[in-house]
Amino acid sequence: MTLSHLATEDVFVVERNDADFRAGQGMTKGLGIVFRKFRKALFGKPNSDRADTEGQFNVQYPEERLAMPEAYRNMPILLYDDATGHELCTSCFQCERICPPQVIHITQAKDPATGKPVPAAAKFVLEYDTCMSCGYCAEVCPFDAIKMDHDFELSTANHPELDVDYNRLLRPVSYYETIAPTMWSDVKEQAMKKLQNNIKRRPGDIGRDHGQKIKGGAPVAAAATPAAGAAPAAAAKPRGPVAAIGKNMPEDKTAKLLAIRAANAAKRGGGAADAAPVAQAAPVVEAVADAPAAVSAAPTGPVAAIGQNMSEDKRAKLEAIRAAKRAERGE
Amino acid sequence: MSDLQTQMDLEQQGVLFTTINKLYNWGRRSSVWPMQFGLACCAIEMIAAAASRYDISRFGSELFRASPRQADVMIVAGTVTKKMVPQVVRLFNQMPEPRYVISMGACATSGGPFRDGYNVVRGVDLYVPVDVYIPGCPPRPEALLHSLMTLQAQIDVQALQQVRWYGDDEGVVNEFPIPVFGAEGLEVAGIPGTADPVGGTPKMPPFVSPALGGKGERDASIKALEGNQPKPMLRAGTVTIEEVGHGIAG
Amino acid sequence: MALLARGELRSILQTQLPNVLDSRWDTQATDQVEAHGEGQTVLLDFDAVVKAEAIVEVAHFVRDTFGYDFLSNITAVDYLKQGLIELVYQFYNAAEGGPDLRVRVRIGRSPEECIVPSLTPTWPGADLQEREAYDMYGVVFPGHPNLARIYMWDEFKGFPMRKDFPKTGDKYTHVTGE
Amino acid sequence: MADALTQLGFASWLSVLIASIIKVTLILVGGSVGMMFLTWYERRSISYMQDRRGPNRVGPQGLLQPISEAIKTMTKEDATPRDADKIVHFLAPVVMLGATVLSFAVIPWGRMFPVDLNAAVLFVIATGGLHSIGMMMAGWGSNNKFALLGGMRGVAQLISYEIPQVMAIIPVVLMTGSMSLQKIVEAQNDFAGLGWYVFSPVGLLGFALFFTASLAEGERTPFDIPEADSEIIAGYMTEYSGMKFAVFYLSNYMSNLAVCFITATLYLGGGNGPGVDALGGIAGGLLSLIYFLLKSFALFFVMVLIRATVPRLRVDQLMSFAWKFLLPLVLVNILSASFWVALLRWDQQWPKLTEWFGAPSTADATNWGRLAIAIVLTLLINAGAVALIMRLTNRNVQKHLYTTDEELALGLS
Amino acid sequence: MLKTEELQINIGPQHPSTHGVFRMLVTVDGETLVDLKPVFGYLHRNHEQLGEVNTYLQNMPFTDRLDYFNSMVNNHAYARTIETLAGVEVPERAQYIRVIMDELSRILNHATAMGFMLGDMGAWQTALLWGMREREKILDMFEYVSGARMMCNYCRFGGVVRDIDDWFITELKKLMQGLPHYFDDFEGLLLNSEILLARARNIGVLPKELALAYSVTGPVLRGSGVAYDIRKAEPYAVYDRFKFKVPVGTVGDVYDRFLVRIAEMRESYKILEQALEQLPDATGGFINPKVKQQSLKAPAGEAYARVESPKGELGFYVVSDGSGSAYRYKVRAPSFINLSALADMCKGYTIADVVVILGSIDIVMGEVDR
Repeated sequence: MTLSHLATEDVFVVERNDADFRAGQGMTKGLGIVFRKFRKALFGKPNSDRADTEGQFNVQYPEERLAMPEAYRNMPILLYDDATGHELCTSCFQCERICPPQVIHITQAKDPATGKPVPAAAKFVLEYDTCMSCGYCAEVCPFDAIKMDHDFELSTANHPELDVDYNRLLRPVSYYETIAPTMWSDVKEQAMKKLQNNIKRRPGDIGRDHGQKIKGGAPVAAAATPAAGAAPAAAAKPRGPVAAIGKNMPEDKTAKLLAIRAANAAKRGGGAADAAPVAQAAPVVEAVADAPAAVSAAPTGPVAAIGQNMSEDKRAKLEAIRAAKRAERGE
Repeated sequence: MSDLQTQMDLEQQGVLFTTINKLYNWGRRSSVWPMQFGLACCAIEMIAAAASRYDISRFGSELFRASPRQADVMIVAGTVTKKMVPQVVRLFNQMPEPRYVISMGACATSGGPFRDGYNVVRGVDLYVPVDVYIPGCPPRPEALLHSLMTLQAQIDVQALQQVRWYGDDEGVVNEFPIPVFGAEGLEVAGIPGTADPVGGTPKMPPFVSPALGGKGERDASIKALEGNQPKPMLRAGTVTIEEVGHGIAG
Repeated sequence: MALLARGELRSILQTQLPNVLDSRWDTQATDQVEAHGEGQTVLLDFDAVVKAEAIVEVAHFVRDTFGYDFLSNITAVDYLKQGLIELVYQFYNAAEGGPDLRVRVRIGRSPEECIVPSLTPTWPGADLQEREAYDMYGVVFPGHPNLARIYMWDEFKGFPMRKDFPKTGDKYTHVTGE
Repeated sequence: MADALTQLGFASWLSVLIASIIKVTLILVGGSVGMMFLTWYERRSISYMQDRRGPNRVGPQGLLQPISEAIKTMTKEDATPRDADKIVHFLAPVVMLGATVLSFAVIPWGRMFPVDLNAAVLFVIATGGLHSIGMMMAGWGSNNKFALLGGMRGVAQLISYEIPQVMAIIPVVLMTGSMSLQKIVEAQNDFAGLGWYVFSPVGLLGFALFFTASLAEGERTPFDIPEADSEIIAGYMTEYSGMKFAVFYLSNYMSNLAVCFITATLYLGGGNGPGVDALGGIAGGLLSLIYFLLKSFALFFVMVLIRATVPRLRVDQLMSFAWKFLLPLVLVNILSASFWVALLRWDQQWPKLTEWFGAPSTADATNWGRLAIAIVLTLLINAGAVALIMRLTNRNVQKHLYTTDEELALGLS
Repeated sequence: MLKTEELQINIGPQHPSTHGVFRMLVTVDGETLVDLKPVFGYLHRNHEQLGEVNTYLQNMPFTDRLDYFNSMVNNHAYARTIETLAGVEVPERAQYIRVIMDELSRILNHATAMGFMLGDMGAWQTALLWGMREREKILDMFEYVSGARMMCNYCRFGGVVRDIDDWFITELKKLMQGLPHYFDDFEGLLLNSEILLARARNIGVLPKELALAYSVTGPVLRGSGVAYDIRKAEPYAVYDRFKFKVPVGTVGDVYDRFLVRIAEMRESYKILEQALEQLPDATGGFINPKVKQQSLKAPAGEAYARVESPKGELGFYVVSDGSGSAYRYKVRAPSFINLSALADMCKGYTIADVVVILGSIDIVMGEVDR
């Protein structure tokens, strides 16, 4: 066939070596290469450079982790301001519209007095189980309120838990700053300016009432009440070994089990018997002593990450158990 | 809470049971052999998890068995379509106990981005019970390793006296109904009409995860799949997105 | 053996094979767009629209006369408003390279009209694409060796890619056509 | 051992019984532990060939991995297909394992011989032949197309490769003059424990042929056709689960281990090596065991290396390789072995020659000349044969190349 | 007269070597294949229907999931189609970036595809894992620029979503230092291995004329001896500025396709070198700022644009009715159409060959079934 669109020098015929005499030399060469690779992987220096094609390439996951590039996108999260506790989201519905699989469901907050819409979201549900991690929501968000998280350790036995609500989506800005410093610094000023504008239009606690970060206008430290512990705890998720083995258990089971144990311990403790009701009653426990430390240690601290995937009441229970334990120790 | 209480009692029962349980659980958790069962995109990440960098073999799970008879875990890696789901259920039925299912990725968990399509099953848990769900599209290989660790942690808390496959068979389902192709969709034994119609939402709730105590029953608390609202026919022409952008109040 | 410009085939066919062109689209000028407004359907007329029964003849003609021997793509489009299904055949000239040559066939949507002769005997590569058009749009290709559903199962009724097929979430209704 | 027990005061029948039980236990435990180590060894080494680490989390360096697998498979549900032939399905793994364990009875561990059978070589081959029955039973009993295909492939392969395998041993038997593995090991103890058969041209070719044929017998790549998972799922094991599968797995690896042991014994001098005789006694015995295990595991490493490198052959290529390549070479090797024996042991063959040249022996340094003649002669024969047969094989390939186009044109039109 | 009985075997949809959920109804006489019927649809996830519901931009991440090895190439093809449709201009730097990503995709695709094929032959995944190693290194870089390993979602109409920076270029240069070693190792491992030759030579022969009639594209077509490469036949992006050759085979068997893929990897390497050399500075921008990505409306009309994906001709046929989403959205998937030649390629060979031939076509079910 004449190929007029191709010059002859643009084409070459692959060499098949049909006429070569074959006496196992090809196979022997292959064996030699495999043996060399074996030797290099076992005794040579491990892969450190992108140019390396030999040497151990393995990264032992739970103990060693690959560094994530800033742009890495796994699941969307929502940001709130550390200082004021105000959420950046204004429920502009941009992300809900652009989302290709339509997994974002926002309800706009309304001023209880006037009934007028307020630039804040009352409800924000994101179906993690369907999210395709395309990153469009973060891309279109004019307020930089929705960002893509780097945390991929989300496997769970509880399917409904993957419909994530506002309380579990919220992360402080400082958390996002640790995972994507340059990307945040590019937009920081503008985002914060917009946030200040929006705060002016938010009456009362609207816009910062999720996850009980703020109690009566109290400043940052209050953000450490147990229910809000979710976000800092996730931020504190150690990059090293998986912290608490309990985290890998079905969460409610862990919580219940711990509750029972705590109750039993309390019974045995005798004097601390009054701690048992605490375990059953599950009200939100006010600012726990060690929680602010968790916040300050957010990026690296070895905080128990048990609360990470839990819903609120479970977390509350857990706190109750902790309180019971402390009581047992006689603190 | 009763079973948890029993578990607590069991822990106090004595060294022998605890040791046997520990040994039994250790044996199973350390050699979870997956089935070589790739469906779509996630299967590639599953292979990547078995490849040099992530190397699932460190956990003793690199022996991907081609035959379901020898596999312990079915990693449903990818979109399950209506045409494929009978095979998935059949394969699962062929697996001997103890068996686990990891639903890898958005598609297997809920249909994922394709859930509004006419041929896509909205989650494999409508047909087989799932032990671990991994969100992500596709999840990173590390996420698969993490799910394996989650599964191992689930195995760790099991007790030989209580596992569903050695006990009395009361209420335990071993054979899951294999859906049948119909003119309008999939038909499932026990569900009246077309259980999973083409171009419609399924008429059955998902199975309860065995990790949460499910013995093969459907989750009665979920009446319909409420989260799965039909996707509106979105047209950029009718909604100008840029204009809406800046402001609710202004 | 030469490359044809866009729309050139139409005039060539008018002179050389006058009977093959679909008379319904004769009067319309090249490049005319029949748009029905926002969000509506569109029909395009860049290229030659030929009669369904003449498609094999035209395909052989472009192959033998101009060297368009590579049948790359067959697309079915459902124009619900006009009650038409259009098949777009794209040919390439493997020797010369260059852009494609499109030949169109327009047929009705009812089962009696939705029939186009198969190109599979000459271009076996059309096999799967014609089966896809049959499965998704209900176009019947006489002469195809194995015209069966390709994606959906055999028991299934209906053509899911047609515009009147219910989208997920809608109540399931029977579709016209079968 | 029985004698020692009798001396301790046991009745003779009792001492024989006790000795046998101890031996059987040792063999079973040694075989299973060896097999478990082997799986770990294979998985770790193949991992390093692929730049990864392999099982390293269960126990120190993952050494307990096989044990956890054993626990898991033992406690797994045992599924039998509904339409299977239950009895055959059940018996197949038993037959497989039984055959493998039997072969361990005669395999020497260094200088320790569980049983010194005077026809040990024959015994090993006979037990190896039983595998095909197990395979066919598994394939037939499972009532599964893939299992049946795997079983049939396996039987065809085993039967074909038994012939070159057996005939590759004949030179060794000829050179030793005995079928006892103990005698074969003793015969390789010259030159300070380095007089292994593999260093002679006859032994070298025999080693290569025997090892190749053994790869096929042990269903190792490139001959793992009966369980080719990319073609026929898991072959005859497709329908097996739980304990039965574990037994198949065990027997597979134990037979691989046996193959390595036997190859080491036949061609690599078993437990012989420098220093064994010098040490003597228990220390020498231990050293010989170490030598023996080192040789065997080095052989197994070669198996792993091959597995990591090459694709598998097709069934017809497998057959033609056995019949057209291995078999002629094996025959030639027997011929040169007989020359070798004739030259080195002419005192027994041709007394006249002994009168002229004196009585030779391989260990006798005065007979270097005769040894040299034997080496040169056999080397010439063997090398010539290899070259000729390779030339013929190559020509076959090229001839095939030029005919296929026409054949295909006919087939496709 | 002796008569053998034909046996029908069902390979798939769950089968280790069907590259996903593909089913083959195989009729064999002994081990020889008499007939093969491919069965599709086990991964039919309504890509085209969703493409008609989504807006143009929303559909971009869906194209990632077509051929999930080469999401970059899919993005490129789709973006090109919509750019043709809407008349969008693409800055030069973006064109170069796209070319770099395409060629990296080609390398990783061929490395893994041949690994899979050798895995089907029974080579215990060594070649595959070496290929996966290169793939991981390339994916790291994709992740750096796009944010995801596999589903990059990188192209936008009129450019790409994020510019490549110095880190990327340095790492790319490092990667390219290592690539020739990888090619050499890979060739040394198996190219002349006697067993591979026995398994690949004269197996699955697809003659030139038949290849054209079957509309196969990509390495399958070139392996059959037709030097047709879209990068040369209808140059897109900036491919006309690079010097590279089109490798073709002679016999059209599995071995030829194998060799063509290796040669293409080396050609891709050359293109990468030239692209890095010619890469314009960032002043021209990496995306056309005038384009309204989210509310892009294309004028009524149709467009078909194609690229040379590693598997063949990947084209998108889009009909627009003037609104913000496609009226008809059709994917011309290379591996789908290449598969139509499978039955003819396999007849007369054995079952063991079928899986190898299937591997040599290099299919991805996400693209076949869509």
